[in-house]
Amino acid sequence: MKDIIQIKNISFNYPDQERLFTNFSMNIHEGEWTAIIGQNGSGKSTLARLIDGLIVLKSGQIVVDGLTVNDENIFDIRNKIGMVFQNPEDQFVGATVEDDVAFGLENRQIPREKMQQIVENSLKQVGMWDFRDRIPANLSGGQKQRVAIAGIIALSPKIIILDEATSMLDPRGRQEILKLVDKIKHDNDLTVISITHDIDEAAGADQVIVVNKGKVVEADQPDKIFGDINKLTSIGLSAPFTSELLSALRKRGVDSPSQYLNDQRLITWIKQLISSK
Amino acid sequence: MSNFLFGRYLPGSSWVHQMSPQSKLMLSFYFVVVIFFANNIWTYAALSGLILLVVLMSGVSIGYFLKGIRPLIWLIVFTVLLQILFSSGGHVYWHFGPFSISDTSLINGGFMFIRCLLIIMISTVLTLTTTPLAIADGVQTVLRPLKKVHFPVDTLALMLSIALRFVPTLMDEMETILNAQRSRGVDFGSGSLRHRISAAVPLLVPLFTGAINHAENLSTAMEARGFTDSEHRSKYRVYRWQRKDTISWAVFLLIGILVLFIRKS
Amino acid sequence: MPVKKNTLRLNMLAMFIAIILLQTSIPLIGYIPIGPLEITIIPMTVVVATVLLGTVDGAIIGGIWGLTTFVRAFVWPTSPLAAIVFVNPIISVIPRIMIGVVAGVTYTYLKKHFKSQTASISVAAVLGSLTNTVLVLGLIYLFYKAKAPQLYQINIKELLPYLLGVVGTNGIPEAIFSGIVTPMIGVPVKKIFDRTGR
Amino acid sequence: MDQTINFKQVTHTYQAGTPFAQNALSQVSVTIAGGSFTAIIGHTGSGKSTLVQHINALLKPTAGEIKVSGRTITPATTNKNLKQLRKHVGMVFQFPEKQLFEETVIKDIMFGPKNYGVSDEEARLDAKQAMGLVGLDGSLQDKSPFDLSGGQMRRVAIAGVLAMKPEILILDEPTAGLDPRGHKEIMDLAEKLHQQQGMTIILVTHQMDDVVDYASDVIVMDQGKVVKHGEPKDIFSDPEWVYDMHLDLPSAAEFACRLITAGVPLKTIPLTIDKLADAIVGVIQGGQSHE
Repeated sequence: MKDIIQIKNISFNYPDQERLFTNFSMNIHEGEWTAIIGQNGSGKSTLARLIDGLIVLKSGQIVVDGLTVNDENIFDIRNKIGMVFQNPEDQFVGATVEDDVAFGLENRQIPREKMQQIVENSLKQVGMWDFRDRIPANLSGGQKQRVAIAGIIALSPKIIILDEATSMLDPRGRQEILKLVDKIKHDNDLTVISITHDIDEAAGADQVIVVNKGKVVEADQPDKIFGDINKLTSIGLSAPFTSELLSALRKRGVDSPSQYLNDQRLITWIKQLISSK
Repeated sequence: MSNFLFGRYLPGSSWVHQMSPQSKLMLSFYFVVVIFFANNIWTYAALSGLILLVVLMSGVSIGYFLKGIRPLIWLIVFTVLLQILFSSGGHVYWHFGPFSISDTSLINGGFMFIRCLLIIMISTVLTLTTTPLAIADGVQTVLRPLKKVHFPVDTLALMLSIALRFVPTLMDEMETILNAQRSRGVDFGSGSLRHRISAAVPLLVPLFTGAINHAENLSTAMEARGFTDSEHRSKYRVYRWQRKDTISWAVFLLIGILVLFIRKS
Repeated sequence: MPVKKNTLRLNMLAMFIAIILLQTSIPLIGYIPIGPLEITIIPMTVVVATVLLGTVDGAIIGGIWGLTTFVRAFVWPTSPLAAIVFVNPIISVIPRIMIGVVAGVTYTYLKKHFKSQTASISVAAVLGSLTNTVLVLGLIYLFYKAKAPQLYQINIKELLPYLLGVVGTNGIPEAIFSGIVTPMIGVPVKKIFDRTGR
Repeated sequence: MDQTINFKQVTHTYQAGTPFAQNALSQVSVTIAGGSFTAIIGHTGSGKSTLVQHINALLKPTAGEIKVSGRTITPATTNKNLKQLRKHVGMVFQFPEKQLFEETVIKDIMFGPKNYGVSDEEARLDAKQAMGLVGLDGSLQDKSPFDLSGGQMRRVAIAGVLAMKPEILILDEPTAGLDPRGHKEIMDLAEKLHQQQGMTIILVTHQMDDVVDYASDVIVMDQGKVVKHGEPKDIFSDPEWVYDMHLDLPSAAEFACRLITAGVPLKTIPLTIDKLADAIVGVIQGGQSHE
């Protein structure tokens, strides 16, 4: 599989602060959903900003879809990447829903007639067309994140980065947004990078990268990572629900597998266990 | 608390609603200027007639206007009283120190009253039928010619639109901060003057730091969406000049000329 | 985060404009009424903006406050005084702009020569606040000394002592409180601001 | 003092008498027992926050009355003399770190006690004690709160409320935006305050797992009304109803429902992982004994 993003030996720190990344490397596969997890302060969000060229790298190299992140390529790279940030309030630039979706198009000097088509199409994809003349004050957090996603679809990127995009939403809103991004990923053949500490979300990813103190602790499929509860808690994360349940069963003398099972496989396993007894 | 000048817009599709914001803005300004030239009963009658027509065309009930004026009534009364007591000339009925009441001053007081009413009415029509955003866009259109002298009209417009967009956000935050500090025992609006002014600190520091965070995050989000500078962008929201604008201008100009003819010279 | 300076500046100005709009509309954070008078705390906002963003931007924020005052004098005056005085755009706008200019120049100078940021902000705030008062007073005197104002055909000359008295009695406590309270706001806020600039 | 909170026919209308009037609470009657750990749940806009803001009179009822710590709040209650009540009822808002403003951590924590007329030394002692409670290192006391990490700032804010020694503590989504470790620390703190200091805890939350892990009582709100009040097991016993309220089930209960749908014969719906594991083991062993 092609690596759409390659991060090679990067180092970075904010002025007057400890080194955040030292010789950090990782790759993101094209067309996959990659979850980057780690506790607050582990540098996850900085990573997203480095990839989009919003912060300048000190050393090392980041390549996005064949282009090296530097001043020259910055706009081409931002055309390829759409970012959804944590605080729904702080990415709503426009005065109304449709103005906000148009913001990125205006920056690229798209003619007005074409903009109107794109705005309508994007808002319909996220189910917010009926809300087009609402002001942000009258929208819920989840609705604002939908608008942010519409603003991204409007620019037809290849990669979507969710920078803790669901952490300020209630559980319902969180699920809805993830479902929406999943649909959009499939409809438009996108690569998704989700920076999160929601373990149950990460458990559904194709690839999981665990970051702690500026280092990649592990990069693998969820199956290989989420079985070990102790390792996850030792770096401030929690384990997925299914791993917790397996561990609780193990404590009760049930001979259970040590690898990670997702919901469906766990249900199948429990059914087998019962019928075999 | 959220019901102040920003909550005033009443959605609708009347003649006035449909006019372009730039002409509403310019006509309101023009109207205020014309009021300055009014100086007798006929000129005031003409202008009052015009404003009545505008109110009718706005589809907003007269009661709503009167409700809006109510909180200002003492101010108007005070201004009218000043006018009566301090204007000089004519037949003096009563005087005491610098104060006097004369026939001229009474008439002037009456005109004063109508004048205040007219100004409040026209500005109320403007804000009831035009969203703050549209007003900001109107300002941008009106200032457009200044682009020739490199005045950053588009930057100003974007700034204004972001400011308006964030007013409700900051207001919500302020309410939360207010409640949080109240819960910590701050008594706002009472106590000594020193106490009341110091009470601004636990409100304003969080309000400002919050605003700074918004500005920073918003900047990141804007650049991630390809923003570089405000002067090289296409525009999604455009208000076109319409026949309604042309007709309105014609009527206003006509009344303006009429006022110049019938005013007492 | 080192986002481009111009983007950050645009948004900082926008936020301060939003704050000014809030302060002119909500008494609790904008005006403190004391009897028939009121002390406005908006000059403090202008001074804080100046300390953070510099003299030019401080003047812009001041100017925006002035424009708001001017428009509101017609539409929704906060006091009878405003309805009479601030309908003159020169009186409503120029002194406000000058708050930023004077506070900015003072702060820039003091910052270079003195260590204490608290003191620098305090002096800048007192001078900024006084500038506002003195200029409003001076301009009222200048405009209304000779002729009646256009809008209200009143002989303001008679009113002059009253007007000057009101503005003066407001102005002195305003300046004193500005000097005390502005650093309490400005110092922590500047700290946060400097971090965003990195 | 008796910490029981009693709502009697409380109605609250925002912007009453204007075209924008909105009924946020309608005729709510509910009693929150003193010394309880009560969770208030309900979807966004159901009136949770409006309800709790009545407890320390930040909002006053449009009709009805609230009895708290021997005080009665009615529509006629004036803003005067509310200080004592607010001292009794500590309130931690969502993202409380946004309310910090002082030069140093210790000064910020002392702010509340000092507003209640406590002397400087005493306020300092209370503040230090509160820092210990929330697990903030003493060495942080002279730092600017703005130099701390997000999680630490939140604990400073909570310490600022605890320093006033409230008997009732209201927490409005205290863990929003925290990572799993931070989340657990804050919730454990709430439990500690409840158990060791006998504080009445009122938790407004969307996290159903926290409800079953920590709360003894649950109030469910919908459209400005209390629609259910009981122990967690009563609330979550009817999954259909929970979904109708636009709420979720605790993870264990949700998984149990899926097991039942898949044909695993669980008799009850367990609310915690341990209970679920017990139930599964029970089914396995039950199966064994029948064969």
